[in-house]
Amino acid sequence: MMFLSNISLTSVVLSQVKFKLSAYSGLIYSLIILQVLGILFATGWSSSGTSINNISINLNISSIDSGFIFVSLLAISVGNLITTRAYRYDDFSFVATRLSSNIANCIVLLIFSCYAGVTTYFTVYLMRIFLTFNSTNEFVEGPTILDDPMNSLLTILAMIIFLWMFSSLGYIAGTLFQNHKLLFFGALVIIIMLLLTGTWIRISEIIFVENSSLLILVAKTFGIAILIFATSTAISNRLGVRV
Amino acid sequence: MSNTWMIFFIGLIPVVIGILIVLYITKKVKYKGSLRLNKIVIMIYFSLLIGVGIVYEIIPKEPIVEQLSEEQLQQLQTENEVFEEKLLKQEENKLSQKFLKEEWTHELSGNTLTLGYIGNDSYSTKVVVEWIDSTAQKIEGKVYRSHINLYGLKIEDKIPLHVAEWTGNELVIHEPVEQEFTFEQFSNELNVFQQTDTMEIRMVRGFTYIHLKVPKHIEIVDPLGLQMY
Amino acid sequence: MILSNDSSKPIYVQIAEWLENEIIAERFTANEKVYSQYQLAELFNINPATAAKGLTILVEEMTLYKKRGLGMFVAPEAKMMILEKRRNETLTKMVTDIVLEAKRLSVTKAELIQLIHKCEEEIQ
Amino acid sequence: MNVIDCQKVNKGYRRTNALEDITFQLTDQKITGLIGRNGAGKTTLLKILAGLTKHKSGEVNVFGKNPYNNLLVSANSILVDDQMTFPDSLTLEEILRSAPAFYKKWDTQLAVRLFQYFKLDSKQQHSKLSKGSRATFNMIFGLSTHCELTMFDEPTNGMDEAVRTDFYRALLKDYIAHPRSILISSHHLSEIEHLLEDILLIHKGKVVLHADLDEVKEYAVAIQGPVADVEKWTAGEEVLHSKRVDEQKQYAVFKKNSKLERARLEGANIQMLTASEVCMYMTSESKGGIDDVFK
Repeated sequence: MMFLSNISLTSVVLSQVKFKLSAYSGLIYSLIILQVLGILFATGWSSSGTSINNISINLNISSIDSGFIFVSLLAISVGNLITTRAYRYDDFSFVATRLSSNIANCIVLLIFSCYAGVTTYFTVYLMRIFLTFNSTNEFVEGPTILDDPMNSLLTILAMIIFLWMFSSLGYIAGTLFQNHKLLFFGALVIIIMLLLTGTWIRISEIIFVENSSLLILVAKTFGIAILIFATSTAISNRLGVRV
Repeated sequence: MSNTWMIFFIGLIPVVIGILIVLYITKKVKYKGSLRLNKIVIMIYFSLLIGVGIVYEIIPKEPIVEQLSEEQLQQLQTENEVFEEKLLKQEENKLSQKFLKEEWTHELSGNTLTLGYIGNDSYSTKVVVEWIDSTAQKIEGKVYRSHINLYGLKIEDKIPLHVAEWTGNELVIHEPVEQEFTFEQFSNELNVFQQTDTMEIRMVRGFTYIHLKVPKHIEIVDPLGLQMY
Repeated sequence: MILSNDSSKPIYVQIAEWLENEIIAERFTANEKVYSQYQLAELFNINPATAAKGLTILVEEMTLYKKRGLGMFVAPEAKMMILEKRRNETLTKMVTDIVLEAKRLSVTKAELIQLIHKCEEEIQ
Repeated sequence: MNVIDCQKVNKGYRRTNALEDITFQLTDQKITGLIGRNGAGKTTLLKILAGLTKHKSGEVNVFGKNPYNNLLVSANSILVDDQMTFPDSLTLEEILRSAPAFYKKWDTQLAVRLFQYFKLDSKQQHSKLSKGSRATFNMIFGLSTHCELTMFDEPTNGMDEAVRTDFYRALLKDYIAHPRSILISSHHLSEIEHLLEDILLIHKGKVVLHADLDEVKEYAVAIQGPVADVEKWTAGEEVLHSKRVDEQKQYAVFKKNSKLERARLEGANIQMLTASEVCMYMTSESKGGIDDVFK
């Protein structure tokens, strides 16, 4: 008599997410390295000087932009990395289908983005402490989280969703590349063609620039990421394992 | 290919290089640690950052330069405009006295008054002349300076004044000695998300106004065009 | 005992023979329970199904009988039956070999029978 | 009930056909040997059954479902092979600890005991293991899942003799304690013969034979004798293999039939074959042998 274990998609995905979080925990070091790089580059990231009454006034604004850009690059890389063979095959040593594996990847990347987003946001404080002890210049009061909690939260949320979308870009590129090298280069050519026609710029303007509020931008970005992940899932459906 | 595209592609190159470098780093970080260690590092790093945030909020800080809000800057701008308008209309009694920096009188020895300026930026000084009915040689002068503000920094006190000095019949306006101030600021906001261009310098340009009450028979020589009508 | 893969006999036959040997040696006596297929499988490191086949042969030959849910038991007259069977089989095989060898050596049937008579007399 | 039901399964890579019209059924709770020479298509077949790759045409059913992207099949089957990978960031111990979340029948005790018995280092990384240790670990993992369909692809590759013996013993004991369907592929039948109930012999992507082990053993016999006699005895028979032993003698392998007794009585030297010999002759490339090369 056979006793087949029934296992629901949800529980497989949850187990996979848990497993992947442990398995990819080593990425923390890359994250730290890039955030530290971000801090180093942040000092005077946007520095402006103006002269008035023969007085030059320089204002060094240390913002999280540089950290965010570094971490965005990491997000793209990680999104790409987990589509590579070694990572993909690991899933199939355990219970997995391509659907569960993709959903789990998508969730894991979101969790990573949350962690990366929040920590990147807070690196500004590391920077503050660092500069407080290392700079003889006077400090200008800067807004803290407490000054405008809603805006701070929104910034964090926006960072998270943007990182997630970046990881989805890496993910779809990786999936395409794994699936069919030709398809990957084909897509690349199409994208470059789109870029050259200017339609793309218009589209991205509509999506990313012409927003009445940050929240709408976040919502749109979220939708795009979901769309990209869904496409990747559809593409990866025919990917073989251990071939 | 248009300029925008050139810029776009040149901008794309560092992004691609960046991705490659980061990919390289991610793959090269050979030390993956053990799961236990990684978990500890993840927790510690997170609490460290949050902790630093809290510590930063509670530690006593160096004197901090206040920053004015957009509305406050607007208000300064308006005050400046009102001042200039009234000055030009010769409504001296309605002038805001907080701009008054100096007051003096001077006995002119001849019938000419020369306006001189030492410095690079003579546009920062405006001379307004009010002709008075008098036969005396006495000139009354008042030096005003309107609000100056850069980036909303409340540092007006730090910006030195122009000094007007008499050498014989010449009124020489000295620009302050060149000085440089650097300030550090932190931003919790991401500039990339700013829907409006914030890189535009927030500035309230202030001027040094020299209000002279000059008897009508005196001729003013103004080679630099400091006088405002 | 180690079973041989290379033996011309299939494993299940070897199992059956081993059990018969045990019965002859009276390590299993009449109406005693014999090893189950799983015990045999473990003992000889073989597939339980193969062991079961060995048991089935003996059941078919009535050397063993089944009690539903309890296992296999040695039939009361098992030892006798085995000895009888062996006698027949061994002799038949030997005779065949003799006949074949005689044929090769061009010994006639009459000569062969005479030879048998002679052997018998000598032994007695 | 059939655990596996394949109907005319085809799979090709580029221009070559890896599998051609594979048709067979596997009923549950048997240890079946998937036998074939190198490149016969064993690995491809196992990968299709495990849902790792997609077949081109035909119908594959595992537990009545197409295994490709099927969660039920994935949850109840495992394929152990030397390409199995685990994340580098996890130690062997952590890998074993994360398994029960996926495999509901995971036997922690078995895993731990085997792990200790084979003296594996729990702090080690999977990719850093030697070939033999990795094979041992994979085997432990595969056995401990207690999956209803457990498949091993050349599981003993790289293991030393002692470990192999232990592995087969462990497999058998665990099978007796927890009967399930086990499919072991090997090109080395004699090593696993005693474990098997069934043999699925494939050659060049086709099923050559699917039978009971003992049937396979009795499928063919070898006969040796003077050339003329051998030719007489094998006339009209399906000769699988034949070779000249010397000037006068001929050696032939052919399908067992009723005429055999007569041949024996006629003085033929008849030899029984082992199952692995039968398989070898059935999958040999040519009627001749390696000796023909040196003629």
